[in-house]
Amino acid sequence: MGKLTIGCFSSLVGSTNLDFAVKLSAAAMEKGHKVDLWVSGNGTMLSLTAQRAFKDYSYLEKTVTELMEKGLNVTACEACAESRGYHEDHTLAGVKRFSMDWYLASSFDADRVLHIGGE
Amino acid sequence: MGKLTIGCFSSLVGSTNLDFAVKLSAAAMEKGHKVDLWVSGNGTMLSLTAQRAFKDYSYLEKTVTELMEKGLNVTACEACAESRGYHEDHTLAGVKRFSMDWYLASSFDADRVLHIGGE
Amino acid sequence: MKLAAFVSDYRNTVDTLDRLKPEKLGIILIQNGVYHATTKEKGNASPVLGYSADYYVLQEDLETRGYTSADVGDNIKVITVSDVVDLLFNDYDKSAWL
Amino acid sequence: MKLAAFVSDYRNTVDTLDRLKPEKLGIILIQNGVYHATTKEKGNASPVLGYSADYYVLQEDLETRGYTSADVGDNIKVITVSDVVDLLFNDYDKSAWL
Amino acid sequence: MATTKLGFIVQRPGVKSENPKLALTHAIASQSVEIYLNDGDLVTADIAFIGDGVLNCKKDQKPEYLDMSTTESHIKMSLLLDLNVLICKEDLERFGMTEKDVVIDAEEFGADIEAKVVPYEEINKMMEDVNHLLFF
Amino acid sequence: MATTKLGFIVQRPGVKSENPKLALTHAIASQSVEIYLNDGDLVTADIAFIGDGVLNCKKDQKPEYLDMSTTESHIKMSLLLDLNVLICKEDLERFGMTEKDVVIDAEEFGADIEAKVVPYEEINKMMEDVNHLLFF
Repeated sequence: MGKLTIGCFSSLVGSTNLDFAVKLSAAAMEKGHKVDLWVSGNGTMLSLTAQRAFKDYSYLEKTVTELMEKGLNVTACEACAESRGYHEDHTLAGVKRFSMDWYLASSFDADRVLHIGGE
Repeated sequence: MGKLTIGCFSSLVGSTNLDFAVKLSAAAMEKGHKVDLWVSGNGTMLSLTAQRAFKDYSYLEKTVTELMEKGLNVTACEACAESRGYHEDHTLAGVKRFSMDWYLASSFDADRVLHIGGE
Repeated sequence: MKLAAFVSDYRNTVDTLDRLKPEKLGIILIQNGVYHATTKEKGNASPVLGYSADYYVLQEDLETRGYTSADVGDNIKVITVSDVVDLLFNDYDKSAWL
Repeated sequence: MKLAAFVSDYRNTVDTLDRLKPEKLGIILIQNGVYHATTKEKGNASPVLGYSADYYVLQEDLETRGYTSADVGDNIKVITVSDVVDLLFNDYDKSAWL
Repeated sequence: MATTKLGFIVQRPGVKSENPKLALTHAIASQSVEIYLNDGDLVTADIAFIGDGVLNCKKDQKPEYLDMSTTESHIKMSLLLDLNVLICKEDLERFGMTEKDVVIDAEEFGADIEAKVVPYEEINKMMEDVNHLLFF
Repeated sequence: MATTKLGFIVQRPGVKSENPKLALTHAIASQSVEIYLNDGDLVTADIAFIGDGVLNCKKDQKPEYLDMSTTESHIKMSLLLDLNVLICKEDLERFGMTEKDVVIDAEEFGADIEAKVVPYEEINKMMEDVNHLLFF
């Protein structure tokens, strides 16, 4: 079994890139792979707690919490989060916040890296 | 002098559409126009308080606060904000939160509407 | 109608400009739309400059990207945000952000 | 290299696919990229289908948009997210999200 | 007693981007705007799908994968609320699609009106006729 | 003692989108990654600008209008930190640009190396050579 590092830079609500990143994480974990998920840029939106579920918007808080209980490693870019006003005290339990070098360190021993950047 | 209603749906950090919307608001107010600014979608990011100013990211909190003191009317889409985890208690002082009909009501007596939607 | 169309990207994902047929059309190049004014590809000007329209480009968005008004053709008017307000109120009655 | 390229938009703003010359190329159509698999324009298939590559399309993104595997040509393999994991680990060594 | 007419123009495909859905939810909000207005004042919303935007009108969209409402259901809701929904005929033809491929009615919800597949010329007329345009 | 090589490929113009700048800040983070690694282990970052991405390399970008750092200054910082910065020659030529139009050195910061304008073929070699690709 291998290690997959996913970086996602797009927002939770407004784009479905994060939905895909989370689904891919779940599918990889189900096959026994270890998964690190780095969220940066607008993707740091995933790290905010107390998002409200509405039928018109993406909602991943519950899924991500369950996946973290099963071992998914989620880290948000601290500067990207702070610049948006997402502070430590509103961060979803279990999500870590580090500098960008965390993503590179995760890639160091990853077998595969999927970087969802563009746009 | 007229009334300009601006709707902006793009995020503060990650796109410069909101920067433009705020600059346009300031320029219109300087000419004596009344300006309503509606933020929806990822644009609701403008309504979050305590954003940190870094040189790598857009930062509008100070400018918007000053413009609101001069009469700029800023309203965020409540559902768009809530779905993202932006709640009342983290809202920038002076920014209102209403349903989408507020935007349409603002357009009712606007002389001009600039809707910054796409993407 | 008199329509002010804002082009804010270099690669447009919509072909709406092709269909708009207002009595008067203004095309305002802002943000990454300014590249249509500054940049030729293989010697050819951007097709966005090929409409029957009055053209404007935002000075600060030019300079932010490393260009000046000298990089822009005479057929494109270099304007400020303050000018955008006047265009919206005085010269056009509707606007379209494409 | 063996490269898996993800196409997630219908109107691509980059021409990177034209330049990539890996030993083996897989193109995975997801999100709005699935329209390349389902939709012809003026009777012509999307140019994105014209590369020398193995093609995949994500079933759930098809169905979310009102299509089924029946709307997709035989040269495109309909896959699940679970299959994407296997493609990444077993068939390709690098990936590119365009 | 005055009426302000808004034209919502959807130019892009949805799902990946929330913009087309926001166009529909904002247009639907024209039905509740009276609380802000004087008696008899109105805001109307016409909706037109042009270019790649017509792909939002495809029938049989499945909500379950993203666990989110579809643009199809929002178009039906718009019809139920008697909004004028226009779909560009030339763009459907460009994609080899016909009326059969797109959402036309919302009978199951009890809607009285249907979406109209019309030549672009009619959408152009709507754009001339409204007070303000909102491009999505 | 192992080295993992990352290739950062910038395909789009910046400013309006923060993505090219995030490419550079992430690449620069390769200089501080050791705190997470064992002694002697390394992560290297090569940066290539291709397609419209080369527009990020235009000289004389002014930061004052948006009150934000420019991609120009981030490229200079990358050079100061000895990162390998490649700019696609064919794409510059396509836009009628030459080495004179783009950021090549960061002498004023004391950088020892320069950005290299190279044929796409060399960027392709870099892409083959690295362990993982990150497209922006």
